[in-house]
Amino acid sequence: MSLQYMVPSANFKKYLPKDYVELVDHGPFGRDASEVGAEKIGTFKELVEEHPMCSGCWMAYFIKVFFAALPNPEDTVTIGTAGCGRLAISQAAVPFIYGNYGDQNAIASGLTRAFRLRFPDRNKDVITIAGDGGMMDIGFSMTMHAWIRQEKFTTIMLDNEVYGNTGGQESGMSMKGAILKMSPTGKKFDKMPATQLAIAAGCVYVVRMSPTNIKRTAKIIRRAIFAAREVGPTFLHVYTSCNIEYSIPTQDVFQDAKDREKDRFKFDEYMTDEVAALIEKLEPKKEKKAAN
Amino acid sequence: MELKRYNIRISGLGGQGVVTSAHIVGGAMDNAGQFASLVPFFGSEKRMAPVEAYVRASNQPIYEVGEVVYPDIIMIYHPQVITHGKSYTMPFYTGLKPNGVVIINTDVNVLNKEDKAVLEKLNTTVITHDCTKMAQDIAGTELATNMAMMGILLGVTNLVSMDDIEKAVKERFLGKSFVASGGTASLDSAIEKKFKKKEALLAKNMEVITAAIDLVKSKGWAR
Amino acid sequence: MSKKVNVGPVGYMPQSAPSMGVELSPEGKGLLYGEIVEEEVAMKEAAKALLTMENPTIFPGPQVLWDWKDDVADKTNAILELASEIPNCRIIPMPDYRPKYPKIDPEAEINPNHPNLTILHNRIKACIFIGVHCHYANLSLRMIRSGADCFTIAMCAFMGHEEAMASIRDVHASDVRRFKEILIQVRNELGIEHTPTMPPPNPSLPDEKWDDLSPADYGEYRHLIMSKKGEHVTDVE
Amino acid sequence: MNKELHDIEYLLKEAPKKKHFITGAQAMSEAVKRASVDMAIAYPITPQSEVMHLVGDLYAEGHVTEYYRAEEELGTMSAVAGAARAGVRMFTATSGPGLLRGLEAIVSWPGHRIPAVLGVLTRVVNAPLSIQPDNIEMAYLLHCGIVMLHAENQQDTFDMTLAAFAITEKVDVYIPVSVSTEGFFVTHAKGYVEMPDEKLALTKHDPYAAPVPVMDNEVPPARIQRDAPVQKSNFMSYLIHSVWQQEIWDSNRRAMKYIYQYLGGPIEVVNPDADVFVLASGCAAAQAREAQRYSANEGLNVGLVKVRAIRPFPETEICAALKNAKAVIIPEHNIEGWLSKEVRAAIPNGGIVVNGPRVYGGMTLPVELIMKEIYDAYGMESHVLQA
Repeated sequence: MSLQYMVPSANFKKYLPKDYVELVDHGPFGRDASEVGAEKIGTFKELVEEHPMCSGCWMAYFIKVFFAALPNPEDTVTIGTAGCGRLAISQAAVPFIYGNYGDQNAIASGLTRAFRLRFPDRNKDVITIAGDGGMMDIGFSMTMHAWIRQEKFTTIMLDNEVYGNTGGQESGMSMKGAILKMSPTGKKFDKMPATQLAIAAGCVYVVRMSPTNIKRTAKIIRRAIFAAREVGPTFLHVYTSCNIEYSIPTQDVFQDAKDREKDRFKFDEYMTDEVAALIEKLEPKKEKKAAN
Repeated sequence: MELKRYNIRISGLGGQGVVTSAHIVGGAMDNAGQFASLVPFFGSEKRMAPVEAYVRASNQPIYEVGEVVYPDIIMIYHPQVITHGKSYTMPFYTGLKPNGVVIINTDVNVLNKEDKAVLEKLNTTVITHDCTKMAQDIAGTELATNMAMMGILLGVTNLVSMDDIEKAVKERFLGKSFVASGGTASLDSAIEKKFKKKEALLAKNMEVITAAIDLVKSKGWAR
Repeated sequence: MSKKVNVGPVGYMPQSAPSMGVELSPEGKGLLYGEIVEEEVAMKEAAKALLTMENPTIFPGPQVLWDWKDDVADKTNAILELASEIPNCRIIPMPDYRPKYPKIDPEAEINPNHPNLTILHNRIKACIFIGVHCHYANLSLRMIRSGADCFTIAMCAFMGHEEAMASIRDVHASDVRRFKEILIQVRNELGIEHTPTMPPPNPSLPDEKWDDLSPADYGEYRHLIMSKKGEHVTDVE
Repeated sequence: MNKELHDIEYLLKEAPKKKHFITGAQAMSEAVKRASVDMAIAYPITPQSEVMHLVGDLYAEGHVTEYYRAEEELGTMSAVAGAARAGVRMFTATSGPGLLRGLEAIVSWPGHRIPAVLGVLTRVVNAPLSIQPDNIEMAYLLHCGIVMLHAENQQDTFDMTLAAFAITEKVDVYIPVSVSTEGFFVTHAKGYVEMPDEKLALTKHDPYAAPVPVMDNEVPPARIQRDAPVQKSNFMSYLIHSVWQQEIWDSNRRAMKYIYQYLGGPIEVVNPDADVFVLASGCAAAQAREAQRYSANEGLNVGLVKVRAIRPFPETEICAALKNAKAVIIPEHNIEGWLSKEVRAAIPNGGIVVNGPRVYGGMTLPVELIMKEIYDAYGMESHVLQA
């Protein structure tokens, strides 16, 4: 009963900062998505609140939605790597592993197998959530091989098309022609086809999206997690712009995300038949939490 | 107890059973309650390619590991090791210690003037005998050459009894786990096919070994 | 007696106690100033520090703050009993180990990434670490010795801590109670009058009213948490 | 698999044992077989070391619960770190270039408080590529905080590997332990190993007896980041990374008492009253042992110091052992002489250290080379060894 590790000991409840008490009393732990789902953000104690990311950051927004969408936050471990995302992810009330550069999917492979070994009858959700550099450049072989090995966890790539945290260098996911640090005359080759690679490597559920629609975004995240529990590796390729390196005025960040949704981040959902059947089973009506 | 130690280097060609005979020497020492350590050669194992194996035999536990760089005894299973330089160690007597023994499978003179001078200076006992012929004569196959060579070695060192040797030969051919290279393992099975029955193989091998030991006795080569 | 490990501040770059030759005490023994002593000796000196130094504080860690194991209830009872016997005692928890943005409230918690924020802000001169995982306890104890003049006491469920001025190992609820008894005895010897009093609750901000909270409460940031289809908010920052 | 579980002291000391004639690689995997290992992750470095495919066989037989072949060593070592954080007992082994490829992950294990056992079967790492034995790779591990044991022979390999599992999980240690031995000379050669029956095994890993919270969502706090990205800020002290590093080396130091308890101490001294010593670790210690015996036969007062633990480095013990030495000969299987440097820096009279003999690039270390240094130390004329 892992929720227990979230419950303050009776004697010390009054000595804990309110913050921690509220996480259980008003937070999403042990509660149903209908009460504390992503669409209800603002009405319950969130897993991540204050964070050191830039003002108006679309990635920070997505990370808030991501944590609100978790079906089982008390049994979830997130794994990230160097990059902007971890600044907010590390502030969440969910265990977070910050390993070495780009090693998130290798760590997750070990972690997932160890969980399945230790807790064969329980769902422990492992989610890697890292940037385009960590997933597709430095961590590429570990990302791909975890998929090829059919490791059952969810991979989320926060694609801002640039190395944001290190100051705006070209990444494999930058657009061809983009003028960035380390591509002073424009990037010479195309953006890597991440979702195609994922499908080729055997991911059973792959979505490319710009997360403009909270409800849909939350649903996709949950589908990816459920499919990883039962079927195989899942991958979400999410547009999370860098308003600093791409000089997007804060007020235009949302519009930019919508524009991307019309071109290179057009919503695209791929699933195997097995996943389709699973989703059919889990979502008989509108967005209903799976029985654990 | 006085320390007795023979560090032996065996040079031969792939297919001559160099590694197999090293294993049997080791096994015989073990059976005699003595000590031996083997270092299998780690490299290409092809027919007629150079092969080297190293055996240390002693009446006390052996600590050192690795190739035998400074041998007391050098065994040359094929004259081409010397005449054609088919050896990992060139010249063949490299590292030989003073008062050592060199056993060469040949009945012709394969040593040149310089070789002889070096060996003389080291006070080396050089034993030459055509073991291939001996193998053919007794076992009917040159594949038993290694048994003849080993017989000479065991006769010269005189560290084990016939029973110990026979047991070791049995273990090698009838099983009990050992690590063999792919090459030697397939060679063993080739010999087995030739003899059809393992028992026959064993008997013939033992005959060759006995003959070789008798030869050592008759020639007074024993140390 | 020699003091290998003494109250700080020892300065910019502390030398670790183990590197100064301090070793963990064997079972049944304690550590006092880095020397292996009878547990009672260490407990007495620790009690004296808690009774005579300013702002004695107990820092309970995650292992006693949450109800994850059967023995937590008894242990927390014992800790509160102990706290009630220390005049002017406070309880400031160490609820987690991550570096916490933007900054901790030093009156509400202590964080291993910068423990001296809490020690110095509250002028704590004697403290107990209990229920903190050993790795983080060691980091905190050493940083406190580096930058503050605080007598540190480790009550450890495992092998104790070289870095603390007083270290008790294999601590169960019964050991906390034994320490309490020794503390009362020392208090009486020192002639300090005291009626058991519970430390004040956590002074962190009052509860938010979750029942009537709505996105409107988020003001100009509301679009970031609640976007509606077709909505495009321009009047921000 | 149903096994009779015992603590490490029983397994190493009291349990009835049988003698086996096995290779060093087999010795390591036989230790894994008796260590109740939950999971092992492999990457092929065969033929240099067949340890990880032997461990694969253990998995097939049920001695190890989970096992897979990873993409390469960085993936292997990272996954080991992931699994260990989830609270399982981990093992992997590698060699030379594999070790260096995984090094980024390996050197972060101590800081991440990863209790795992790493077999290091040494081989050449310098270009050009070679599969020959050479232990220069151990020099790359010296400064990362990992506990380093160095096995002389097959028996050491077995004992140290088994003990490593106990040491790495001690609450006051909880950093990885590496067991190194020379590739080929030990891994491929057979030696006698006394082992308890394979029905006996080490008590299971208790992930909650740990100095850090295991990341399994069963233990508070929820907001864990065992491996905080630390930088100076108003919410992190300047000191945090420094004291963290200190904690790793303190943990390394604390391993020493267990090395005494389980392995008889970090060094072994033969003939402590000698005036000339041969000091060595790994299979060079076997050659040194032989040289000591030859010397004794020749009436020379030569001693042996075998170093079992490279980290924590037994500085005090070595100083004491060499207190009255006139010369210390340090044979090594690498060109740099990392052990010589360590010893020279540790003892007050570093000048008595004889540099070498050293062999590298796969060459054998003949006892005769050590003997030559011994004769030199006594000012004796040595037999000229022919080339």
